[in-house]
Amino acid sequence: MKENYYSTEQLLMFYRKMVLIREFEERVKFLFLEGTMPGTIHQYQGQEACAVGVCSALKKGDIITTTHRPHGHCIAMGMDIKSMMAELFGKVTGCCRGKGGSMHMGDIEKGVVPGIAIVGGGIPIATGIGFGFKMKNMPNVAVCFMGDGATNEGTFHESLNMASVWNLPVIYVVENNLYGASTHVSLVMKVEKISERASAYRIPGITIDGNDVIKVYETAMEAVEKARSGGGPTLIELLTYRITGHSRRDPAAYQPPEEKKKALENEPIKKFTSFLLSRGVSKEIIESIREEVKIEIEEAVKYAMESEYPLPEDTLNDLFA
Amino acid sequence: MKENYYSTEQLLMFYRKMVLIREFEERVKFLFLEGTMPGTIHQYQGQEACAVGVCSALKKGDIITTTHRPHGHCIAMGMDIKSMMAELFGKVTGCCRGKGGSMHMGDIEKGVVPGIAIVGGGIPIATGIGFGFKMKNMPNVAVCFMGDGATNEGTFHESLNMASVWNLPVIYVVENNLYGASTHVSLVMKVEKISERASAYRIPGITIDGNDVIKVYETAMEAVEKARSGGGPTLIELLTYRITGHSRRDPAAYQPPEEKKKALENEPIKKFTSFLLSRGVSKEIIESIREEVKIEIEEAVKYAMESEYPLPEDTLNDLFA
Amino acid sequence: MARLTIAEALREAIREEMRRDENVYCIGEDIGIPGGWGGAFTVTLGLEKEFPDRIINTPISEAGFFGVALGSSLIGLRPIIDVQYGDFLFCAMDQIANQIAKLRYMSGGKVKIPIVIRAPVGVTGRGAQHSQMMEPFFHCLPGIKIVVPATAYDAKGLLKTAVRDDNPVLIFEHKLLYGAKGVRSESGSIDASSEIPEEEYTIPFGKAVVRKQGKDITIIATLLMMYRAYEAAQILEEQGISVEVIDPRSLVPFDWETVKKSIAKTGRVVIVEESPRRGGIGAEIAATIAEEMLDFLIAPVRRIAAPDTPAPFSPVMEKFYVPSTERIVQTVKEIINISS
Amino acid sequence: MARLTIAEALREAIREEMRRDENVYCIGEDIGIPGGWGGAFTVTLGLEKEFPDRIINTPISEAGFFGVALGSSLIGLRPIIDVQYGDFLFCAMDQIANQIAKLRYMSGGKVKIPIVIRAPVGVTGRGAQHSQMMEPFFHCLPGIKIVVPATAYDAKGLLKTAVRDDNPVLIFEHKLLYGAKGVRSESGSIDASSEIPEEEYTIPFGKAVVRKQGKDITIIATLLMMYRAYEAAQILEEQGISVEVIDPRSLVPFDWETVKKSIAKTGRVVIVEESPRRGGIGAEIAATIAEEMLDFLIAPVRRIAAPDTPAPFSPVMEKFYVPSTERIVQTVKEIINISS
Ligand SMILES: Cc1ncc(C[n+]2csc(CCOP(=O)(O)OP(=O)(O)O)c2C)c(N)n1
Ligand SMILES: Cc1ncc(C[n+]2csc(CCOP(=O)(O)OP(=O)(O)O)c2C)c(N)n1
Ligand SMILES: [Mg+2]
Ligand SMILES: [Mg+2]
Repeated sequence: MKENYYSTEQLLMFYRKMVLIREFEERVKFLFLEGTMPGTIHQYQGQEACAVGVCSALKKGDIITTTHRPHGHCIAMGMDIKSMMAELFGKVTGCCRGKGGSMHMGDIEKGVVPGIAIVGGGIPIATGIGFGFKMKNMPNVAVCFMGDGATNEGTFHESLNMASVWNLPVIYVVENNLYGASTHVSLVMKVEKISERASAYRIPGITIDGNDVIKVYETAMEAVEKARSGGGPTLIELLTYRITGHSRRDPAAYQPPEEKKKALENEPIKKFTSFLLSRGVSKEIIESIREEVKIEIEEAVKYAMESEYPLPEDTLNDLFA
Repeated sequence: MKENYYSTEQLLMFYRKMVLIREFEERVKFLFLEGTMPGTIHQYQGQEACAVGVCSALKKGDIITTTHRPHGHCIAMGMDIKSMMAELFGKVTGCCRGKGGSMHMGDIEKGVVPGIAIVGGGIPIATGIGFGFKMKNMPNVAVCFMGDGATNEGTFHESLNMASVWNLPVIYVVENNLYGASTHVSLVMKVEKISERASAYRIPGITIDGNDVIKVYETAMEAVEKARSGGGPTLIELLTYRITGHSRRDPAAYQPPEEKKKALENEPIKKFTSFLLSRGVSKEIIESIREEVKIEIEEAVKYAMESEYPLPEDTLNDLFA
Repeated sequence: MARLTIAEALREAIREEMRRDENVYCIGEDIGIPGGWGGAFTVTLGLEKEFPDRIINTPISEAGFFGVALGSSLIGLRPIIDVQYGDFLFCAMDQIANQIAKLRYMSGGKVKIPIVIRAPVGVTGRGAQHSQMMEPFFHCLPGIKIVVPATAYDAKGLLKTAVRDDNPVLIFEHKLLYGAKGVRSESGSIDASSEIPEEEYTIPFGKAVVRKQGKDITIIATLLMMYRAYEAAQILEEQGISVEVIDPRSLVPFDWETVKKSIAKTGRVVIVEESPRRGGIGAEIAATIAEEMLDFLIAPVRRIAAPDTPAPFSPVMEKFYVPSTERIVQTVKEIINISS
Repeated sequence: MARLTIAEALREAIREEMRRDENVYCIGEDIGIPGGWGGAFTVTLGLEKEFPDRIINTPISEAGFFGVALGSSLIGLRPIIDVQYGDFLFCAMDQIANQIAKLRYMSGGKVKIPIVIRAPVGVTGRGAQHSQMMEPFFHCLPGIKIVVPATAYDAKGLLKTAVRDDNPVLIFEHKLLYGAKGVRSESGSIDASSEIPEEEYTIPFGKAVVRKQGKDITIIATLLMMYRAYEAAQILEEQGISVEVIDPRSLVPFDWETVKKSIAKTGRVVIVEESPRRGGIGAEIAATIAEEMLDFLIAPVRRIAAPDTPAPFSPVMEKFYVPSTERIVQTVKEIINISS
């Protein structure tokens, strides 16, 4: 960790984003459980360092694809949480005008392709964005977020192979949270590190602690710079943990208590808070950020709740350009 | 090569099968080009050592899947060439009663699943056969033949991963003939050896000369025995060459003359003939086998030509059991 | 007799068939993980305890495990494939449409493909990729039977028949009809539970059920739409319009006899479907009626369907998207008006 | 004016569009390999010489390269995807049906998906996995337009329109109509070539062509079936039956106006299709006519289609499978007989 190179400002920016994701998700969970919010949700608690570390390494014009679990990535890319919250409520002010919902959240203006909720479905798409950048000679990169489970889909294989053959500016980020839905990763693959799979395409594969936001940022930065300068794709595996259910009201009873406990000790915000304190950042500042964030979220909730629903007939719009 | 362990009889059996495939294919090509035979064809000339070497390592009850290029595998598994020829002519005496044609040739009684002409489509199916053998505690193995091109399909990845996780008795045989249709393998993957891909699933991967029938046989034998005794899957890459067009009347103008020439020098039957001669087998014996084979093929052609066509209304049969 | 939900009835059917025939097994994602949910809608919940080796949890590899099921069926196993949402059938589409549905035919009838595919459908608050009615995509595919059970009784009997059938059978189950419980319960659900007899039973394919007798008009509807049609029929009854409601229960094979008998009586027909109108199941039904029953019709055939768009997320739009009881009531009245 | 085959006309359209707009590119297997064939049916033959960086030869990874095309379209590229046989669309079905067709809608209209997919169809001596008519599988899918050019003139004009459309467009091309030459020529081919004007032209979607005027009966048919219908019409003409032949040219959007005008005149309609009858395009056409034109019909709507099986290989069975000119003639006569 080149932690000494970071200004307090930058560190607090990481912190703020991670907390924004966490608090957003906790608020959404509450709204969902109390029945105020429709639909289904897949949440990001515990993985905040992944989204924030990676997305902080990107520039305007870079584009990410996300999954059924998109909220964290959207926030990390700087999407407006008002429009996100409104989307979750199915309001016309939502980032997809209420057509998408939780799983399809995105905003291409902010570099986020609407969430692809078919596991593995986004991998070729991100590859194609990188392909486009290269064909158009644009100085941008594409980042493809996926889970451990997604690496067993055929699209993973096809995509990484093409990115390799065509030397595309794409970073494949695998957030290995140990589970695909209820299934532990050890039940569905034999490699020790998912990054080993990169060698089948002769691209570099790296595995790091995905709960260490600075480590994630630096690793992403390196891969991004490499890709941006024509060095081709990288596969980055981030070791992390989902400290909430897979979806909706899932109690995640398949996660052993010991494992959960350890994960909670190691969760990224707690970890980063200790680090900030050790760097001399005051508790007050940290607290104040949390408070600010909560206010911002309440505003988003208010905005969402007060927003209009689409008209029923809006169903018929937006199919064709 | 443990060539000294082989009886002349066994060696001549290899030879006979390879020549049977070669002559069958040459005859089919002629019939097709002169317009006597309908449909389209993908032929096996040049790859005979692969089918013969691998299939000779199998026992009754073992099952293979084949591809759009199935004739060689069918013959190597001992299918009746009369029923094969009849199938090519669309006759009711064909192995699929005229419903399948060249690309879907097979005979489950002989351990050949009807050819799967969707590239990569057979890989999960072979995996499932191995899965079934294991679930039913049967002492059999499944062999999945595929081309180099097929290893870029997502099904390759999904299948090898499952075979690894469940430790299935499946041998994945990649016949690397340097081309997928007109596309050279170097244009579509960066690995040097396709067998490198096995490591992404933690299964053994081997690359050998696929034009050396004895080497192929021995390698297959080892993998088969391992699988049969619970040792799990193996990926075998056989280096070979297609010395005919990809399909139909393809002149294969994309194959550089130098490459073709070298391949012809190295083709498996020529190679094995020299070996037989060096082992003291007489030219006469070799010639006589070739003659026998030709007679057998002419009988098959006669049988096929004299066989009845299905009734038009037979179209409506065989959909449901 | 016990009252079971569809999820429970399916589970019982699977359990009974697995006990009866050791070649039957289940394969899919998250179907038998201790502490998990028994698949996305609890159908296989707990079965791994009785059949530890025959409830197979797979990697997220749909094309792969559909192919595995197919391969295993070639040597006599009888897989029941579980896909978490019907929408994911597209990920395995080559295996289903090019392999499973065709292999027997291509072989000249020499292989058998005894495979059951279970897939949840229904427009239920999840947006475009988790809502599709998948029937139209398979209805036009020769080589596969299609079953659509709307009650727990039918679900059990039809699934048992499917498992015993030597051919591929696709069962579409509706998310709002499962009656899945606890953390997997579904908002907006409808009670589709039935009294399930103690004794074993199966239900043949191709036999429709007349859910309600009537004489003025025939409504054909499956799954959730059957309930809406039934509700509409009751409302209409009070207004003096006598509606016959037919639930085909299987789409392939299809019980034309029951449908024709009904139309011969009523002379009017409405097909209600949850999928987009263009190319839906209703098209085939309407077309066949137009071909074979023109002389009986006293009013044009009508289809009530979703619009030709994907499913939107927002509840407001979703409500507009899925045909409602009111829409059915209104359409029936229109038809009666123009034709009496 | 030059007389071009469909393969040549498509090639010209692609060349012109690639010259006009540098965002247009082609992607597929074996489409631009020196010494190769320009795709399975020569459509892109030689284009790699003029556009070395924009004719992209892919690995055999259909799901993958369809997704690549989609991704690239999100940043303004306009891919033309080549799939060697329509049957392989199933390998990319998730990318097509769940992603390409839905992404714009899901985004609330915020992204554009200008993608063209070109896919050969037709029952042509290759057996079940290389013969399917794929239209029914996509006709029921909202979010994608479908074009079916039967002549070189239409192929060129419709492809150019497709490339300029900001939405996904699927073009089904018939193997027996390409007029591919040399080693890629196809036995049983029909001449579908046209005089192609020097000047540029495009053809709007949703505009049918009346291939032959008539007053007794309307036949609707596309691709190869259009030629058979036309031939049947000529035979019938000689026997005193006046047949109107309509070629819709695009299925989505569909030119109901032309069809309705014709039926209003003839009162009789036959739909001919090469795909299996159940759930085919004909079902939707027949159903819509039954709903909206019942009063005009003086005979039941009839569909002539392939049976509900995969395509068999043997020429004898294949001939039985695909609707023939004779079958059309005979069916029309039956209809005329029962209704005059
Ligand atoms: C093709 C497909 N199969 C199955 C699912 C159902 N599903 C949704 S999320 C999920 C688990 C994904 O695991 P992983 O990729 O590790 O991502 P995570 O949920 O852990 O973020 C599954 C099986 C799906 N959405 N798409
Ligand atoms: C899914 C799919 N894509 C494309 C094709 C067309 N096709 C038939 S054979 C072939 C090349 C296959 O290459 P390889 O796997 O190396 O086998 P080989 O032909 O060399 O035996 C292609 C592209 C197909 N049949 N299936
Ligand atoms: Mg995971
Ligand atoms: Mg090859």
